[in-house]
Amino acid sequence: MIEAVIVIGALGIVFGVGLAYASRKLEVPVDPRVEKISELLPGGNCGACGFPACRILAEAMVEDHHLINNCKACDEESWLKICSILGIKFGKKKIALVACSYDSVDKFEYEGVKTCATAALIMGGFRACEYACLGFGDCVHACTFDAIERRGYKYFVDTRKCIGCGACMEACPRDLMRYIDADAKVLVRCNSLDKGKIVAKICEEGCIACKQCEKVCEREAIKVENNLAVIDYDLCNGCGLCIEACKRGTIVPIFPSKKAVVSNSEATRTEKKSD
Amino acid sequence: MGEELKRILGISIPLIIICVISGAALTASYDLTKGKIEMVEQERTNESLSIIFPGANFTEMNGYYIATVSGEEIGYAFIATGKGYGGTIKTMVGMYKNGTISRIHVVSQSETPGLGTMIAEPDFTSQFSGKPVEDVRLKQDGGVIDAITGATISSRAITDTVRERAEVVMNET
Amino acid sequence: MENLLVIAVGAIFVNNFVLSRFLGLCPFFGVSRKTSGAIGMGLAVIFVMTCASAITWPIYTYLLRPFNIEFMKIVIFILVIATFVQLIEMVIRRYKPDLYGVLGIYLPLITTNCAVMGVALLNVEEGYSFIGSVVNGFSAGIGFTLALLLMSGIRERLEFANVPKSFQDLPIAFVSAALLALAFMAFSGMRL
Amino acid sequence: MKLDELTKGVFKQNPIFYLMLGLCPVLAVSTRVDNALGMGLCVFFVLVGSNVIISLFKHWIPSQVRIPCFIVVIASFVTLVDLIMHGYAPELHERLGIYLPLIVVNCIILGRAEAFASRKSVFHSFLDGVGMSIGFTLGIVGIAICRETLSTGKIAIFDCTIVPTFTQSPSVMMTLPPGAFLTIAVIMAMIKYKDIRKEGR
Repeated sequence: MIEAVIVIGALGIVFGVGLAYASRKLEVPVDPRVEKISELLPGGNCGACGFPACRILAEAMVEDHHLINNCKACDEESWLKICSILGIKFGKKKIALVACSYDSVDKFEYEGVKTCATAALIMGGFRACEYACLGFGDCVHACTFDAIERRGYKYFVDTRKCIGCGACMEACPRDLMRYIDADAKVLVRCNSLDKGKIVAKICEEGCIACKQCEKVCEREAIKVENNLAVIDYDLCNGCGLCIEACKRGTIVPIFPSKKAVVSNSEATRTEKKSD
Repeated sequence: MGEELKRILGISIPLIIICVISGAALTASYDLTKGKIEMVEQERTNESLSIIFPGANFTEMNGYYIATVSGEEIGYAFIATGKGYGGTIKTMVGMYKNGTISRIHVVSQSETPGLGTMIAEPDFTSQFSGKPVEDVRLKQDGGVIDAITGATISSRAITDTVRERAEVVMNET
Repeated sequence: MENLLVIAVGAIFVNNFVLSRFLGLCPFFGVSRKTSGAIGMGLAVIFVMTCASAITWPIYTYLLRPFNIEFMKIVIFILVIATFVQLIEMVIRRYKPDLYGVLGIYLPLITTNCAVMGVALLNVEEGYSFIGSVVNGFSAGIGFTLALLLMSGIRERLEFANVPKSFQDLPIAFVSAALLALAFMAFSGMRL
Repeated sequence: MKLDELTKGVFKQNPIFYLMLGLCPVLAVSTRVDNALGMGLCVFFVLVGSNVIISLFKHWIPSQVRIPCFIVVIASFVTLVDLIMHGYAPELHERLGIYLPLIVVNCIILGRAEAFASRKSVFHSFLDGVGMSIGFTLGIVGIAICRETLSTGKIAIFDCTIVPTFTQSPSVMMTLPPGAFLTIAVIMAMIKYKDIRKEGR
């Protein structure tokens, strides 16, 4: 019964030497970070991240940092190590918020493909206001944390779940997503640069640049630049005077993100780390 | 060159050692279980042989068995294998010297459960007993065996494989 | 010398490796999100399955059977397949980087693919000749790719269907695989 | 910490329903509960054994030949199980058929070996192996119970008739491939539904 040992031993030698020799001769320069990241990833090639194998996710991650959250099976501390390898610094926690009240009337009936990206291409979108949200939820699909949800016509970002990876900002053809500090209190929910007269006609809650908010704000945190009120979040202390001053309800309070974060583990990672 | 060689050895030695260990371990365990596996195989064939010719003892010929009861040759037993609906069907067939089928017993099959598997039931296999080999055909193919409704493919498969194998054994003896 | 056509049609339609034999499901569901991915994976699988059958058959008949150590076939087959795939991946990455982009990235996935090892073992079990097993490997790969392309086509359209939240992504993929398997069952009645 | 290493394999990271690994044998063998149990036991033995051995030798195996070494270890365990089963449980061996040797390429085992055993300590890998295989066995037996009751109305191993109507008019489809895909789809959907409800949306 020694033949078995001889046969498998011989095969072992042939393959061992072959692979060793090949690993030198067929060497291909690879970004060392990719090597380290694919070590940290679970390596199960389960495909849940949308990539066929972990190595390919690692290579993609090096270029596009939004993908750090794609791996569902990756545990906490290797996730943190990957972020440090990619040099992602976690300063103040950022979140994204939808800056449109969706109240604009429609220009025409739109029956095309139900995605914002396509709707935006057809004659500047079916909404009267060309800056308005198209409401097909591309941002919802893009968000790997299900942090954006739709209530009625309006889209809301759940500040507890959003970790500010910015995937939704790319998905929105109107770039309505405002990338602001997590502890911001006030939001101007409009994105339109049209003159006040036009906005007043087509949308109930749009900003008509009446400058009331600017007058009432003691810290000059809010200014109207080309027909749209813009908040400088470093100055704003969230006193809320502008909210009452704005008669059209464009400026809205942001619900404070409660400390106890819901079960979504990805969000807890950032919460703990950035404090 | 020496350094390169060292590197290649460093990489391939562990693989070789693991291969050799696994080879040795498996040969050892194969020797242990070899006897048991043969015994199991033998048991299975004997058990199906005894169903065909109860109480006979068998001498192995190439590909079929000769059944002798108290010294006198009464018939042959052999395995017919063929492709059925779901996979291969193995049937143990007993045949008297004058060419009539004594009994058949389905050894293994993976037909559709509930439908194809009915070919192993006695009320189907008993049709074969006492039939001359030439008549072993489905009724619709001009024979005497009536197929199981809804499982014509399985029934035709088992009937044809039994007849073909029986004819082969017949002109061999 | 069995009829090659019988083997080929058998492996592609009658007992398709994925849909009726349940081999190779892990990559099947992992990669079938996009058709482009499916094509790359399909080509890689066809290539590896054909070579695997071509290599494992001689090893079995000239190495394992004479020494009657058939019980070692599991270890030796998988060792051969794993090393072969790793070598091929290195070669393609080194000499054909653009082909690597399409085909190469799926190669490490194939080592853990039940279909490749399945085809090698089935060649031995069915006792095919050398050409028979190569044809079986090749048509099994074609069958795998056929199922993969069908699946990825369906799943791409499922993205736009409004599937209930709990059925999204994978459960609905399994349901469509069930329907595909039902369709492929029609072939199994064929009398070859 | 030790305990959740064990339990994570059963619920949170159940190999079949969460990580979606090792589906080939699950769908093929879960037509009957005793087959499923047999397969679960084999996977248990192979997974635990290979996890322990691999984590023992993890620093010793160079990375260029990592996969071949792991695979030879796993294959030897599988051959061991194959031989033992052929000798001592022949008819279960017959029914498992080709899916027994295919445990080697089962995505769970190599997945766990590479992702876990080659990094963590021996005891962790042992626990993880046990947890994962229990999760796998629970999953496969669960599916087998559904499929067997639907297709034959009774569970052969405990031979208790659960749904008498199915014995007369069995839904044959459940034992065939489409049934397997459907069962796993429905179970996965239920789990996802539970998750969505739990997240309070």
